[in-house]
Amino acid sequence: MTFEWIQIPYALLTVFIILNYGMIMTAIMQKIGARVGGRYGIPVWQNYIDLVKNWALRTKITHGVMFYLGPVFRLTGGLGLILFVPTIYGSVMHQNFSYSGDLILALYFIFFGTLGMALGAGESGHPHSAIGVSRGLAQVTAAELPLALAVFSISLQYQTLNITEIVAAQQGSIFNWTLFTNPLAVIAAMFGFVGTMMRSPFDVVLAPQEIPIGPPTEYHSAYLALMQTNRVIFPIAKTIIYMNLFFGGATGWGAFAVKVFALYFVTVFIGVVHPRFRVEQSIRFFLKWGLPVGILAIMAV
Amino acid sequence: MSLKDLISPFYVWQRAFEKPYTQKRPIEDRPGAPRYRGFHMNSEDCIGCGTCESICQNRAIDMVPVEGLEQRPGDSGLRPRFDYGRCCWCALCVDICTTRSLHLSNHYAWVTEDPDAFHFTAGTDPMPWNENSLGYRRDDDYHLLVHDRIEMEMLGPDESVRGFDEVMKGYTEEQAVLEADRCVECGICVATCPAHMSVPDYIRSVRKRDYETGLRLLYETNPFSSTCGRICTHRCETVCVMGYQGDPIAIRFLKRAIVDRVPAERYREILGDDVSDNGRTVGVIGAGPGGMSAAYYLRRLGYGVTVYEAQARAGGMLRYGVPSYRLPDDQLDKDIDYIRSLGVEVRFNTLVGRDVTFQSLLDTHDAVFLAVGLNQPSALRINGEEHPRVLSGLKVLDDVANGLDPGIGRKVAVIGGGNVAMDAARVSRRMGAEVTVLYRRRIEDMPADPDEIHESQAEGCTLVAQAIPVEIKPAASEAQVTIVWGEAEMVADDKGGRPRPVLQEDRMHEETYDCVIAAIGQGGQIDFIPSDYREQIEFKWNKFVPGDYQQTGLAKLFVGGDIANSRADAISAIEDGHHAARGIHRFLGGSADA
Amino acid sequence: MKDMDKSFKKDTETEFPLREEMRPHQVTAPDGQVIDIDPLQDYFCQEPPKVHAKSYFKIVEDFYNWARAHSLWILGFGTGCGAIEMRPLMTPRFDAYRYGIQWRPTPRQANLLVISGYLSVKTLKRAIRAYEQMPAPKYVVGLGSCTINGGMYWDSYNTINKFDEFLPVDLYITGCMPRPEVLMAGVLELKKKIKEGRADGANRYVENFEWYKANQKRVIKNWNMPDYNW
Amino acid sequence: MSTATDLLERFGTNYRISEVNEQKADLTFFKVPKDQAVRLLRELRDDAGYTHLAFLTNIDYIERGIFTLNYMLHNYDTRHTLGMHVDLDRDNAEMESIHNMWAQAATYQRELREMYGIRFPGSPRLDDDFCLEGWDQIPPMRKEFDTAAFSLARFYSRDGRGTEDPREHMKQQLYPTHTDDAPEGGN
Amino acid sequence: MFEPTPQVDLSSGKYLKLWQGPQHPGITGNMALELTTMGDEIVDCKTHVGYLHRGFEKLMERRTFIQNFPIVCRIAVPEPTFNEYLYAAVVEELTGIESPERAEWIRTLNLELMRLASYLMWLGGIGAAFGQGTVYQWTVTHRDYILDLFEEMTGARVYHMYIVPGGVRGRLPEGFEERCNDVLNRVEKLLFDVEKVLFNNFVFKKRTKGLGVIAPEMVDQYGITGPNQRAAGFVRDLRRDAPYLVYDQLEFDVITATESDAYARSWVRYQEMHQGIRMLRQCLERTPREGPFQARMPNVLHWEVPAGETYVKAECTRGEYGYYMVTDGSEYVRRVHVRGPSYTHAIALMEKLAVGTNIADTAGLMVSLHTYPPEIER
Repeated sequence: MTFEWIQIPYALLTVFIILNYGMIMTAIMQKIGARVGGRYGIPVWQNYIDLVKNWALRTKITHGVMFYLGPVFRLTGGLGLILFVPTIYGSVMHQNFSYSGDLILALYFIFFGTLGMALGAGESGHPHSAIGVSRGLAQVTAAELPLALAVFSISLQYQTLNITEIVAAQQGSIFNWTLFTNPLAVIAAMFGFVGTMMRSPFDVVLAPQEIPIGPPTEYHSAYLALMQTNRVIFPIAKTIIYMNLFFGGATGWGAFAVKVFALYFVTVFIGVVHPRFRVEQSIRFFLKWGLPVGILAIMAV
Repeated sequence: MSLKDLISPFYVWQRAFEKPYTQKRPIEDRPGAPRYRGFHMNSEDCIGCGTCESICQNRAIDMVPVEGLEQRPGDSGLRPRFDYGRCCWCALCVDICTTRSLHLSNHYAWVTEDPDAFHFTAGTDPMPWNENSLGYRRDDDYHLLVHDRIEMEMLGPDESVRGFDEVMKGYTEEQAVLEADRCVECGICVATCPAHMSVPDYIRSVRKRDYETGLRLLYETNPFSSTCGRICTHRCETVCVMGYQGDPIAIRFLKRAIVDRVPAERYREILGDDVSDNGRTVGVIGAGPGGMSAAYYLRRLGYGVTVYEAQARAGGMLRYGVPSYRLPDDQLDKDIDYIRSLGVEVRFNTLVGRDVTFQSLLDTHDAVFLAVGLNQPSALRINGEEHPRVLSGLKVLDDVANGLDPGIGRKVAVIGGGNVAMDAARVSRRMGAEVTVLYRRRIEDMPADPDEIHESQAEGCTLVAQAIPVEIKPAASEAQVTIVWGEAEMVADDKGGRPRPVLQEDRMHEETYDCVIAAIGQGGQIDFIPSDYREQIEFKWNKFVPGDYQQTGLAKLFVGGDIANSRADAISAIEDGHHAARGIHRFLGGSADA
Repeated sequence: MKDMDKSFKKDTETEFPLREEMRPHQVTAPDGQVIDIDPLQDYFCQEPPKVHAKSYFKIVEDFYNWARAHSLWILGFGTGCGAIEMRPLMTPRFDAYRYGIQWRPTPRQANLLVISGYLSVKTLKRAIRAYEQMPAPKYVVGLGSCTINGGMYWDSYNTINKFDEFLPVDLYITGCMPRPEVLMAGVLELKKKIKEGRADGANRYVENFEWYKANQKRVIKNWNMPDYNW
Repeated sequence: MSTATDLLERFGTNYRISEVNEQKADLTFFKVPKDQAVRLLRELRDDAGYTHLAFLTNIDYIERGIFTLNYMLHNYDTRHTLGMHVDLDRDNAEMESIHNMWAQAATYQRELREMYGIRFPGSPRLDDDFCLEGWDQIPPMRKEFDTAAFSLARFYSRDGRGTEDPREHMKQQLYPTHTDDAPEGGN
Repeated sequence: MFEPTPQVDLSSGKYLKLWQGPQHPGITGNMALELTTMGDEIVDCKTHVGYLHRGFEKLMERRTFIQNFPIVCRIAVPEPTFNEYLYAAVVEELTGIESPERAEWIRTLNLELMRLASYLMWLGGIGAAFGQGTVYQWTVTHRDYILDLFEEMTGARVYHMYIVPGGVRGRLPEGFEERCNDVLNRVEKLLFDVEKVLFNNFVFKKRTKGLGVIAPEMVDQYGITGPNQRAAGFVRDLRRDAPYLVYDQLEFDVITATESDAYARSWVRYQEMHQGIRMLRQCLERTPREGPFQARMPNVLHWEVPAGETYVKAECTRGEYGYYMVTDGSEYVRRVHVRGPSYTHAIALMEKLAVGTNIADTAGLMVSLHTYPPEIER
């Protein structure tokens, strides 16, 4: 696949669509969660308003360069993930910068944002941030382990590291999806998915009760707006990867919307039900349940 | 970790399909409950007693004057203003409100930018919730005050009618404390009391069983405390805030409770009346309550006081007009003797105009206080009233007081509705007569003390209201007299005054009695004042119209008592005396602050 | 109170120094490196606050104000009893989320400080810090009578009476306790005020900074922090 | 024959117990001298079953110049409560600490130190701020401390208030010349 | 037993000083925990209270006896009624006033409703403290339904000021029983849901089992009362041991557990809510509809209570709540001491239990002890 300049506006368009989709979808998810609690929840456009509000705040206090760069890194992680992952299979416009080794890059980007965040939050000097970061890194690492194993498993299965090719291999019938061809890997990957989406029971990093409020404690106004933007892009980008790898990708925006929604909903479905684990409990959980499944998945292939 | 623990939590999703608990319109959907304690409302019944202010532990209530209030008796003209920067909506003010005028609405929202805006006078300031009909009201069965008066032991009507023993036994100490405890100490009564006695303060001293302080407080404004503790017309009780929901405090009897517990010989020591002569003298005409009161306060200021009394004993109307079952002589003597013990000289049997001239008084004294009272019975102004069996009420009482037989017979009609009429009726009952009282207006219009009316009825007097005497005719026997009277209808007065009785010509009655006692009022006798002086003095309806400090146009002459006021009761006379004493002192160059 | 017994009087001059961990000190890292730490420099911003100008274009400012009004993030700091009626507000019965109101646990992300009732002196100190850490434009709502004139604690030795002496207040809600509905009404009122661009408490605070600080120091006797600390 | 009398008789030989007040069937107050108090507390706890310290507080009798500490002990088996009073000198109040017997006593002692100025040597964190912070007055719970005056002086009250006494107001309105301070005055 | 805290050298870099509160979502009311941590483990915990100190005991000394009645309820914000009852009871005992039977029943009804509401709030709190926000949403709403009942009965949602010395302030409103029963049914249904969601949740169990174990011998040493004590296996409940009001006429079980950890404490409270509903139903059935609800009172404006002293206690949701009052025969009280169970639970006990736990568990631990800071500092 060769690079063409037209891909840049195309990719930006993809980002734009995903951003808006994410804004509205996360709001709807919140409304669903609220419904379980017995209330109506936020308006669907609330995320936009919050974003504007945060951009419009007049005070911006910085605690140093890294503090400033933290959200930027974080957003870069989210954007990078999208940019290097084909969003719609078979569409030239939304192919983004997918290339032969993009799976590895994607895995890297998943982690990149978190690391950037860690630096920024560390710079903010608030002990809650530091604690949140250490929790976050530990937990994400543990949660990514099953995912890494699952990815290893399917790259063995499909003999490629290119996401587009993996998606291509799943086309045709629903039973070509990795979900059915390699269910163990999917289960292992879902451990990682649920574990990194920052929802109960694995959201102790951001928990307001256990320690307020984790890494973003000191972030506000525009910094926070950047992070908010990332908060809607990054999970979707991640969901796209899962969709591509395990659920047959999407051939159009309709399928994309449905699949992302459904996948995202899995975390909500689990999230509203459970209290949250402590960090070491969730790590133990991943090591005890996620890791063996991942290893089994590799062995199965 | 069992499978059940894994699956059972997902049960929460069941609630996702239920209707949310949310209220669509959060502000309008839930008005305060009918009993909600919201913002304050105050009705027109409020009299500004300030009890709400005194119970408020947050000092959230100020009593402030309100413009444009109609001046009513027993209304302080103040209204509670609430500071919602202080209020905690405990509604104790509502619970304690003596008139039940204060309520809470169920309105509860008040949001402003200005922190100084949270003041308002309930009931008069236009607030959005003034028309609210719901909200907290005190439950009928819930009281923070004691509404029932402590009953005093008294002679039953059967017993009392048999003699001249004092009817009211007076409170025991425990009863007095309990009764005093009911007082909310608002002070509304002080303005209504003609003498402006510091009622709440002496009631508190009863509650604290501190009778010495009580006596000092009484004597500040009233040297006839023992007397007033029995027979005062207690206007204070008519405005007492406790009367709005129950019985007013027995202010009169609490006064008596103090004096009954202080022996006369300790008065001087307690009151600390240390008299030193200042060299000037004042003449007082009449040893009634007005005269003696003036004498007391003048004497305290150091004036030499000489009282000229026509009768053989002091006390005036108290002595000769009030029967001893209401005011035993020894109690009156207790008061008068104390005043005399300070050095007030009383010249008995000295009638001004006969034994001594008015002019000589003016010459010998630096000032003269005149309180001769009303001792001339008013005429009935009907035909035949000169019949010998038509007696005057005053005469009857006078005779009884002096131990003479008034000769009333067995069947008596009393005409009038004032205290004299009631006294005459009850005295007649005690002398064994069957008594009918005829009164022009309704019973509730009677000027007599309600207690008196009630007691006279209890003692067996028949009260006939709306009965206008028309004529008096000689009866068959000379020892009897016939009275013709007609029933009256009350007709509303066009000019807004009180309803007038109008004689119904077709409903006339005729009855024969052993005597008719006329007690419809008295007039004064001031012929002794030379006419050139009289021209300088303002009169109205044969009574003095005194200026400030009871002074008349004749600068040296101060007047007071029944002859100078329209209220015609002892306590007013006492106040006139006190007021005049201050006026005289001021006139003679002292300060009025005495 | 002049001849106060020295034995139990605490001397404000000597007994309220900076807390130990607030003073400059050295920390040895696990690898043996010695690091100088001046917490006041590190944790606080020493820069004095500034008045923040409005947008140049009115229409932009109006748009911003609209967004601010519809995205009020309340600091989860219940200072007094009023906090208990703020819970129903954020739960299904009243569901303030519908109005863009959210609960933020950190002052850095909050725009609205609801002083829910009385403020003890000790809490006042924290409330001031929390307020100063909030990014402008920020709003303060005084909930309950206690913030207006002391309420039922008007004679308490440990609660302040007039809250507007210490922080600029945009709105007062009377009541004790005010129902959640009133709080809601207050927030809606505040929204109106924000949309009209009149909620400029943050700037008022900066403009009268000396006055506010003087008042704060009059009451908070152990002032062991810098004046500027956001 | 109640538990309390029994008990106090038993300890009466070794301790100077006075002012026994049987308030109700399950509550008795008594007083011991300061030097015997902690010993008795220990004995009550270990031998008599009064294992629960409900609270420890102090009463200020300013007119008598004493503080009276009250240790409220409860026996779960007999369901009887004992209130033990100990008088302290108000001007130099010091008492032996019991933080080694009950853990929560240290908190009570801290509170008493702050609120009354009573010293309990050895009690942990005794001089740390408890409820107050930056307090520069006499301990506030002492009777001579006037909280209303202090509040007014330090926290101010909002302007715009002012009240009238109904009695005085009516006097001014209705009968001014009868008042002692009549408008025209004398002389 | 008091144990000196280990000396921690902060400058060694091994430890981190961490403040939780006073502004902290995991704590009811305001309180600060000064934690010294090593990694995620707490090595030292100091509590700081006083953020809500209003000096009630001082204020009460300068208010008359009736004026004290509205302020006492503010002492424990989430559960004001117990203050009202105890204040009324202590004044009644010293004055010899006896509140009528009808008032006693209404009081019991009031207290038990309050207990239920307070527990509901706590139930939401324990859910929220461990991240189960949904339960919090439900319970706070259902608590609100109970507050509606209070509003109807007393005229206010939170500070009822209803139990006045001498009785209660008003009769039950018309149709109160049906509405109350309706709410009770709803709450009961909710409780079963909560049991499924929270108590049968493996995450919740993992978090709470073994957290903050109170050894039985600590109970008396730390003055632990209430459910915290019962969860440690002690069958002690003042409603049964020293019955007040009409508790001797009500049927209920004293719930106990043995594990004495956060889960056991929660479970005991959860079961007590069911007992509360049971008692409430009995109250609704048996509260007299006729008769006086207030004893004859003196004029409260200058109410002098005879000299004396007494201590009255009641079992509130957190344990033994007590009022100790000394009077000297004047219109003002000489001394009031309010004994709140949180006093020992939140300070001495919390400082002890927090050591060795994970930072993430402090909020949960605190909630599992069920403490209300306003009643600590008063």
